[in-house]
Amino acid sequence: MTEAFQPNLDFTAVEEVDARDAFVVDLDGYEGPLHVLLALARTQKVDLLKLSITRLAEQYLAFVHEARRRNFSLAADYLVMASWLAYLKSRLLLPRTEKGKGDEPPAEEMAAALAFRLQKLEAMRKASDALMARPQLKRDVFTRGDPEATVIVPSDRIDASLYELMAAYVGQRRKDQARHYNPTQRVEAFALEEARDWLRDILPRLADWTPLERVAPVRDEGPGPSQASFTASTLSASLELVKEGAMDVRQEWAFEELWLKRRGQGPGLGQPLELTP
Amino acid sequence: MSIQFAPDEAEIERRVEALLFAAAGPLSAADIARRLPEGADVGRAIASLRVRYEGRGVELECVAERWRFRTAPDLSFMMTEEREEPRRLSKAALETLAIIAYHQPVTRAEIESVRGVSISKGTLDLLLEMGFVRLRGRRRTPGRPVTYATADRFLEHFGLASLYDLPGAAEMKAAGLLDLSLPTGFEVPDPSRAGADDEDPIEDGDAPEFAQDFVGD
Amino acid sequence: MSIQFAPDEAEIERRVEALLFAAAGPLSAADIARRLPEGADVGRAIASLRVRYEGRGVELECVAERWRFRTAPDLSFMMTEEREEPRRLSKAALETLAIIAYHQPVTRAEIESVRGVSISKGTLDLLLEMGFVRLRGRRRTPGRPVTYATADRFLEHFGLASLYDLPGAAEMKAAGLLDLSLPTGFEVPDPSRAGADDEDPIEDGDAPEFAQDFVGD
Repeated sequence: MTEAFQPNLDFTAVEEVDARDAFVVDLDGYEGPLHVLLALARTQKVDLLKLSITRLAEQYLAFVHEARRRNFSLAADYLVMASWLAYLKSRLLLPRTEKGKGDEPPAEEMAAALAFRLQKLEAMRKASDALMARPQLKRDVFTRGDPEATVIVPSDRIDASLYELMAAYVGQRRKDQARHYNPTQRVEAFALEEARDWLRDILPRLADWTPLERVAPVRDEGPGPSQASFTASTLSASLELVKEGAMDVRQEWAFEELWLKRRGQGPGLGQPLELTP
Repeated sequence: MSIQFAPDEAEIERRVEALLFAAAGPLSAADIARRLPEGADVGRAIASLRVRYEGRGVELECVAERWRFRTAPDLSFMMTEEREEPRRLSKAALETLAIIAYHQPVTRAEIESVRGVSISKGTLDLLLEMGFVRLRGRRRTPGRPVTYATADRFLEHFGLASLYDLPGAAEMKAAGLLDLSLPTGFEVPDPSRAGADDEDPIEDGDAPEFAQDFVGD
Repeated sequence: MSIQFAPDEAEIERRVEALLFAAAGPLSAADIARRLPEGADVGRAIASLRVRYEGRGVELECVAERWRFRTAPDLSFMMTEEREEPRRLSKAALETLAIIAYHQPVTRAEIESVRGVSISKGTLDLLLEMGFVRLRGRRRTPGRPVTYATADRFLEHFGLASLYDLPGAAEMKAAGLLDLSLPTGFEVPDPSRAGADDEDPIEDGDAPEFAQDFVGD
């Protein structure tokens, strides 16, 4: 078993590519930045603790760059890791006399810690491989297929786990809820067609930028769609009108107020909203 | 992991042994031969296994021209006389236990109202007898119903230091048992905070009533 | 049909053999001893059975500190009819299982910190549901997070006598790789922990928090 935990690994996918700076940009194969770093570290073919973090940082930054070039949408954590590595790299390159700010540990320590962390992840990788390589019940080894009719049940324990207890509880509560299920009134929505008609009626009056909430119908007392539904449907309808070229919509920032204006004359506040991510 | 060379007699015997052991029922010589390399002498392997197991605790037996292992007939007394009651919790028992654990102290009527069915007499008895559940007190409501709570054995069995450690909604969520489809107002009570202010302790003289509680109907 | 004379060693061995063959699951030495005359040396009988079956088609194996007969691993190629298609565990699930096995008891946050990503929904559920993993207790640290550990089923499935037999565990431990605390001053950003929405905070008032979590519209 010891052998399985020697530092030599075969990350064939990575090694086949060989080249120093080449790597497989296949995000599906990696679960997160740490997994990518581990795969990259393998290309250096040294003990993980003797890893060149500077080079690793370069490789990772190139990986992120390549991924973005190919239009992979990268999760934020990849970018956070990239900027942290860039920072660590720059600190490693600084002369040692330059002290880090405040109580920050020396860059070498941070680098060593990263190497150690990779080593830990690596150990777990190998551990899962080693486990899977063991003979498994009902795959490689089999217990008696036809135990005696008078079965001896191991009886010094009771078969019930906390998980089963929780599952039993939730199951009961669900059934209980289902028995008392009492459907609330159907939620009424402001129909999109209605919203479109409403907007077309109001359009001539939208010569100036007007906030969405002042454009949407206001809910009155009594039954009917909620205010949220009025607002949402009006927004949907307005986007259709934008598409038709009948109006413009803009927003300064995410979650800021939405402004509506009919297209054509009138003092504009700027370019229409660009609906690109 | 296929074997390239022709297996020798001893190897054939090993294989027949494994096949007979793992099979779900008795196997005929033909059944066995089909799973061995061509030309393997099944009869010989069986004969030699038979000798090997003779007088052991397990023997190779032939029924209707099929072969199977079975325990030696003279040891059958061990298989029956000392057989113990299996202690697997039935579904009903597990469910009842779960409700008592989370809602304690809880009356029988309350358990039944959550489960939507009445509890069979045996279920609570079993849990009491196993030491998972105990009588805790009497609710100060008409009829003064007995309340149930978990006992120490419950904590021991489930490896809990205290009731405070019983997994709550957050863990149920983490375990994938709860999801967003839950109706409003669903909450998991915290049994470690259950007060005793609306109940009286069980007294010695309660025994007859208790019997009534269980034996009733 | 009780035995009048004290059974000798060979007879004890026979009986242990029969019990283990007949059993539906692995038996502990205590399980076996309970069915034997007082004073019977179960350990010796097991050791001698183990030698007797060594290299045979069926072998005696210790899993989760219990004993069972099973077919020899090198004959797995023959057992096509008995083989059950195992549930495929994803790479993420396997890694999570390994972390739980080698670091237990371990919290969800600790698992995530080793892997550098948050545990995707479904991973822990699957392991819990398969019975490989169990909830073990709560860490006595702020937040009192739930800890996970492996269940006996895990050891039985992978044929491990105990947790000490996990492959490479001793070496990893010696190298400090199983230590959950990171070296001082270690500050790799951990984006997976940035958002709290994947965490399951555990507070006294589980219930209200839960309501917020799930019911919020």
